[in-house]
Amino acid sequence: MMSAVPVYWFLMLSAVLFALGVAGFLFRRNIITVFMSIELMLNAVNLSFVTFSYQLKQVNGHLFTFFVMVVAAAEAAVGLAIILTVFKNRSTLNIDEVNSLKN
Amino acid sequence: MPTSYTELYFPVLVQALIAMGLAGGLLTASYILGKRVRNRVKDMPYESGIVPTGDARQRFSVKFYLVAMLFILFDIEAIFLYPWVVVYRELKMFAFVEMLVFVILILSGFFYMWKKGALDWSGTDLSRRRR
Amino acid sequence: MPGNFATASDVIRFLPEIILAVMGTLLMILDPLLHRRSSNAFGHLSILALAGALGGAIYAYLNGGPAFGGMLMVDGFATFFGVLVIVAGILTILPSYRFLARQGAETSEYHALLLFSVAGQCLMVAANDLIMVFIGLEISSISSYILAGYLREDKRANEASLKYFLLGSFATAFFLYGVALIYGSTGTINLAGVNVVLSGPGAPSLVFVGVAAALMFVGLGFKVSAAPFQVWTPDVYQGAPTPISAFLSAGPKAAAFAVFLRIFTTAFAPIGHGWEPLVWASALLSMTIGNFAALQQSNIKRMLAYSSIAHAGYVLVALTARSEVGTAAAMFYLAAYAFMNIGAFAVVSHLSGKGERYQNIEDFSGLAQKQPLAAAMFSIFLLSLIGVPLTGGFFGKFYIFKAALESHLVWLTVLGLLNSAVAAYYYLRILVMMYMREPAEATEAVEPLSPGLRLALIVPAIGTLFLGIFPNWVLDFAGKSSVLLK
Amino acid sequence: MLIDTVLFYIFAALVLGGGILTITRRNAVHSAMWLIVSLLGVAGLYLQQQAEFLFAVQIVLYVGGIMVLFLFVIMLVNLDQAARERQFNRHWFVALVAVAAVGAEIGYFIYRGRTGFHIAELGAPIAAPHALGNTEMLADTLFSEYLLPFEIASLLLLVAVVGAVVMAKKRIQ
Amino acid sequence: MLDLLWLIPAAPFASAAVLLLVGRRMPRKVVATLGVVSIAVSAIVSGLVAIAFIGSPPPGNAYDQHLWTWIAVGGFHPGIALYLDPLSLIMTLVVTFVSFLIHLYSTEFMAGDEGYARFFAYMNLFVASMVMLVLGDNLLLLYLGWEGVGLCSYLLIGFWYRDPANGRAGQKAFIVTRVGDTSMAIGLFLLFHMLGTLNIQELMARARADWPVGSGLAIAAAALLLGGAVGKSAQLPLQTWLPDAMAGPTPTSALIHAATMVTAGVYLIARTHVLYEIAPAVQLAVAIIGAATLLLAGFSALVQTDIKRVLAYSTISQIGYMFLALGLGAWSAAIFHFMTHAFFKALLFLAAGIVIEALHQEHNIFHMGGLRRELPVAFWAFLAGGCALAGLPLVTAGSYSKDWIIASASPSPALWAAAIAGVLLTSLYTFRLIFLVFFGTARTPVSKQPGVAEQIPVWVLAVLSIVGGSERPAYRPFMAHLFGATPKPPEALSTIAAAAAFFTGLVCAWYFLRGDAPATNPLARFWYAGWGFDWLYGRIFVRPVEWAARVNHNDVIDSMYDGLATLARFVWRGLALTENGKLRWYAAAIAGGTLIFVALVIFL
Repeated sequence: MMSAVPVYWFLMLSAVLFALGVAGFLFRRNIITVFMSIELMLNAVNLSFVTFSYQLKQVNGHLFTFFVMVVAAAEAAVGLAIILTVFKNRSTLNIDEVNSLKN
Repeated sequence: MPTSYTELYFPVLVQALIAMGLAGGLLTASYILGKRVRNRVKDMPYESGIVPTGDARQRFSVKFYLVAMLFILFDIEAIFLYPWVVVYRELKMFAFVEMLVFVILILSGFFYMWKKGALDWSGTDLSRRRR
Repeated sequence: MPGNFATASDVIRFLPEIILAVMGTLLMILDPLLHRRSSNAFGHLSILALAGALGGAIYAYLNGGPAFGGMLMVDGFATFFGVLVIVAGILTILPSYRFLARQGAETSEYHALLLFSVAGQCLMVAANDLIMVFIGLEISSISSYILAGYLREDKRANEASLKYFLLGSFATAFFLYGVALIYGSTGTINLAGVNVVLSGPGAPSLVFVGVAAALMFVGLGFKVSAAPFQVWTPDVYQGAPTPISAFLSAGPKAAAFAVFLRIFTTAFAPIGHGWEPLVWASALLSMTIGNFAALQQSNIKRMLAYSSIAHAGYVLVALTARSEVGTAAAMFYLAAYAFMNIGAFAVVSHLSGKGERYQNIEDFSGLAQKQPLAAAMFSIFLLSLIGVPLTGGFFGKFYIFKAALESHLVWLTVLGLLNSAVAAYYYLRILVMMYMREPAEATEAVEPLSPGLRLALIVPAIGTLFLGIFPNWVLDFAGKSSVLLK
Repeated sequence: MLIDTVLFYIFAALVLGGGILTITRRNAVHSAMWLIVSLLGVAGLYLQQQAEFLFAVQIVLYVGGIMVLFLFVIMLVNLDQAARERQFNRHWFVALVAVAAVGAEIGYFIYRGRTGFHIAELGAPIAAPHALGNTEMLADTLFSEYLLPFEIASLLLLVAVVGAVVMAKKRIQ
Repeated sequence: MLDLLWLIPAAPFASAAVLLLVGRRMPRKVVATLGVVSIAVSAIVSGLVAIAFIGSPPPGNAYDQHLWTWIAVGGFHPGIALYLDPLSLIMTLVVTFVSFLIHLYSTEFMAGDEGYARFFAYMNLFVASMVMLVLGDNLLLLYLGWEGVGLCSYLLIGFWYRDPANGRAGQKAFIVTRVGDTSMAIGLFLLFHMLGTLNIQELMARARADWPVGSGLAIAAAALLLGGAVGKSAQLPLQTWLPDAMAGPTPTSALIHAATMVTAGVYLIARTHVLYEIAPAVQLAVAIIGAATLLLAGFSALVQTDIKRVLAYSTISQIGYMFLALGLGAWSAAIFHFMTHAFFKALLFLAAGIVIEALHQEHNIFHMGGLRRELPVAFWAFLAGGCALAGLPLVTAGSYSKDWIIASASPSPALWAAAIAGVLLTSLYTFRLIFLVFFGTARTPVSKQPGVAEQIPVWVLAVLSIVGGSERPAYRPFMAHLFGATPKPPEALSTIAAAAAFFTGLVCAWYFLRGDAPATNPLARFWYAGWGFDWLYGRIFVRPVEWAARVNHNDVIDSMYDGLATLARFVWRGLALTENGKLRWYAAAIAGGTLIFVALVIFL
């Protein structure tokens, strides 16, 4: 019943996806896309959880993933609202133009 | 009887693949076959043939957003209901109370949004009316 | 079987959170139903809720123990921090009355979110399972994101909120990755379970758990603004409404530190030598960056933000000690810090004026002449932040460095002492402004102290002095609780 | 067995391809679309690892909920302007190097620690028949052990609702 | 009677608290009364305590008053407790008594100042902290007092804040002493860590028992404490703040920067003398620092033009004597010199205050002159104080205490010579000052004569400066018990040499340093013409003096602190760059930090 695919392939995939998310966060300009990169990272984490859970023959990992998703939904709702407000006030979504707070 | 998950869900997969393949194929076909014209007019939003006036931002309404928010709220509730249904027979009263608490909280959120005018499409939201 | 998961004692141990959640929901629902004239009522209600939660927390402590199948652990440690975050909540509300009125903002949601945030923090500090840590953390954080941007017409507040939110989610993702690795290598996310696996035979390799610990450090380090994850702090503290900056520097920070201490000194205790260098480096970096960056800072909120980074560094020194004394020292320090910092921010909020115009250190010129009480209270907070004896800040530092020395962290202690020497300089600059300058525009325009603000200044001042003169009681409790932690 | 491997490759390709395109497309709508592709790939991997409940949640909540929210917002803000903006920062190269380093590091670490995952005997094995799937077990655990997180999740949603309303509604003067 | 001990710090502290909070709304009379009476209570109580203590010495010749236990955690329970022994008794007596006189003086001196209440509040707070420093029985209280006096000093230097230079001087004082304070704090922590107690007496006992002579720990602890003492007492190389500190009001200079606070370092070393006895290397360093400082500051005092700066350098130089005595193990001599110095230096400052006040805030001694007849009070006070400072043999207190130190130095010829040279220098700059200010022709008209409140303290201090030395016979056995070793009796050679140096200085000052044109004076012309002495004098004496003075005056060490400040600013600028407001950079910092952390774990 064990999958023929070695576990660490899943983990590697998850790691790469996480790195992609980090990359997106670091060099995208549009705030919305930056936020999407966070979703990529969360999915990478979820993938790891599910893999581990499968490996450990438990459902705890699944439940954690589930809650991560619920939290992600809440975070998205709030985050996008914040992004909307920023856009309303500044008429831009360029992340580099949101820098009035600095030394 | 299928012996593995893969076999169990293989039909689903096939269907999904066919659907995706079809959609992708059609899009690709139109992309390849269709004529591509890129100019201002083409990039303009389509408003029933009327030339758009003003900036898109002026049509900005957050009500869309609030409705989407409500959708998420009930989406999650529905998702929680699914496993609940599975165990309801076992747990009976206990599960009922659990879900009751959950639903009451969710509904108070709904009530709040409703009173805040998220569902009011008459042009003025509650807060304005009250003034 | 169901009975095992929600017994009466579970509910009792969960009392403070229930009170906060119910009252928060109530505030939320009441908002559209009540008139705007009653805006102060929301404040009163939420203070009532917090007071109730305080009582609930104590009642829960008297009936302490694990709750909800080991999800929560109501022990002295949890109660200490629970009380701390609840008090921080009350102290945040006191200056908020005037602040919100001055900025013309609604009050109900503000208070509801504040209550939710405190509830989240209460969950965090009692959490005994990583999933509770995570959910508590998120409740607290999401409310904080909103609160930071609560004045949504204000561009600065928007920006603060956006930065806090994006970077916070970014850091949380790292934290989650760490949790995933812990789960993968130990097969459990229960803190006690992790400890058992890590100290038992056949424990996973140190590299593996170490990386997980490092990743979780990122998430928690972000929340407590420890270097190098502190970058957001000055911007957010500057842009957020001042009472919220105060809150951020006390409540979420203390709660995150509570989680930090619980995870690292219980679950990760067996691999202490693995994470110690990280905490060591982070402590040193935080202290140095915080203090040196604050040196020439002219915006007082930014300055306090840098100082908050530096203070996180001191607490990390206590964590580096990896001893019960260190934990107790960190607990005491955070309590003292909550008082003095909220008090300091309350003064800033009092002076800032409409639209938070006055945020410069120069704006404090001659405050002593215009409002001796405010100036005197601010002086107490500043002296405590410096660590002058007879204030809570002094004992906090003293205990931390004592603990560090007992764990033979001589270099860290010496560098920490050097750092606190540097720090005195920038705090005293404000003192000089208040007592040695003529009143300026801001101080001339300052409004009389409202009763709420008076309370918001006097209570933390009494707290600060109490901790400095009679530290015994709190230290005793912290000492005992740090043992219970095991 | 072979089919598993093949499927893994397909899903992995979806995940990675979608991911890469998400962070490289200029247009935010395209990015969102590719993100959906990536999420679907992840959902497929869930299924492959016997997490059919999560598979459903991924599709209903993530793709059907969160991504819809994203698309709504993208539509609400000025799309033209967003699309016209240069999407990459001048420092992308530095970022890329950093990211490559992170990836390399994590990859190296997982490679090194891959044996660490085999201490799996701690948990109770999933004994449920295949046909039933593990949803029942999951539900059991959710409504017993994870009762508290479940209830607290509703609080989290409340926070989100209040937060979204506070941020998005018009200002009352 | 000894039970009243707690009242000595409590009275001024309470008064300070009241003045700080509501002083602004009080009439000046009330402020002055409160300020002075609280100190008077302290002084009277310390007098009573002294009588009780000497009359019937408590067992062990020390009295411990435990007020309450501060903390009690894990076998560690420092209390708020006061410790009275001969050393702290003398310090307390001198501090409270001199403070009382200076407070009295201030009621008139500060009369026209708008910050009247503030001034008294700070001064009272200072006295409370200083007494706490002296009486505290554990390191925590000592540190509390130490920080407290530093803070008050800082506040008082910048008291006249309208002039930004004053604020800068205050900050400089603060920063420079902070360097020393940090070293001390580390030292205190080291002591506490190694010996496991905070009680000073226990610490000393354990140090003596646990650490062999010359052990590394003892050396480290003693050296770190020395750092603190050097900072507070303005010794080489941390002396630069004191002359600038003269920006504060003159009573402040008299009390804090001459009589009391700056001698806290001396107290610290005397209090922990056990440590120095088991770390002979550091003790020698103390002596060398003292000798070097007394010479360097003496040279500097010679060329100053500001009357208060002359006195400031003189203070540094005199504290150098005390350090020399400490370094030689003549603990009693150091404390004795502290006492006499407190009298005559306070006197000199108060008299200088009268002069400055009379001449419309004129500080430049070259704009003064001929005040002998115009301001007789100031003149006689200055004469008494100056003679005591320079050490007029057999008559003044200063000569007794200084002779004692010089006699203690006799085993070491170099230090002895330095001490004698110091006497010569002291005599030179003191009489140069007196001659320039009180003799010659008047250059600025006198506008105000001192009132009663200013005169009384001056007369009292003048009498004490003259007769204060006669207490020595009683004083010596009193202190000898405390420090164990009996000091050397005065030797004829030292006394004669010191006397010779004193008169040489007096004469030289009269002939060479009286005006800006020494050639007009017949004897000098004669020397110049006939023996070329002037040339010789110029070669051997003036040039090196000028060089030393210039080097020191151009602030070699000062620029080091500027360098520190620049470095801090540089670091700040670097850090400011990282907070550029760009979210991307913040995220990069977080990601980079993660990268490094993970790498640390993997590869470490």
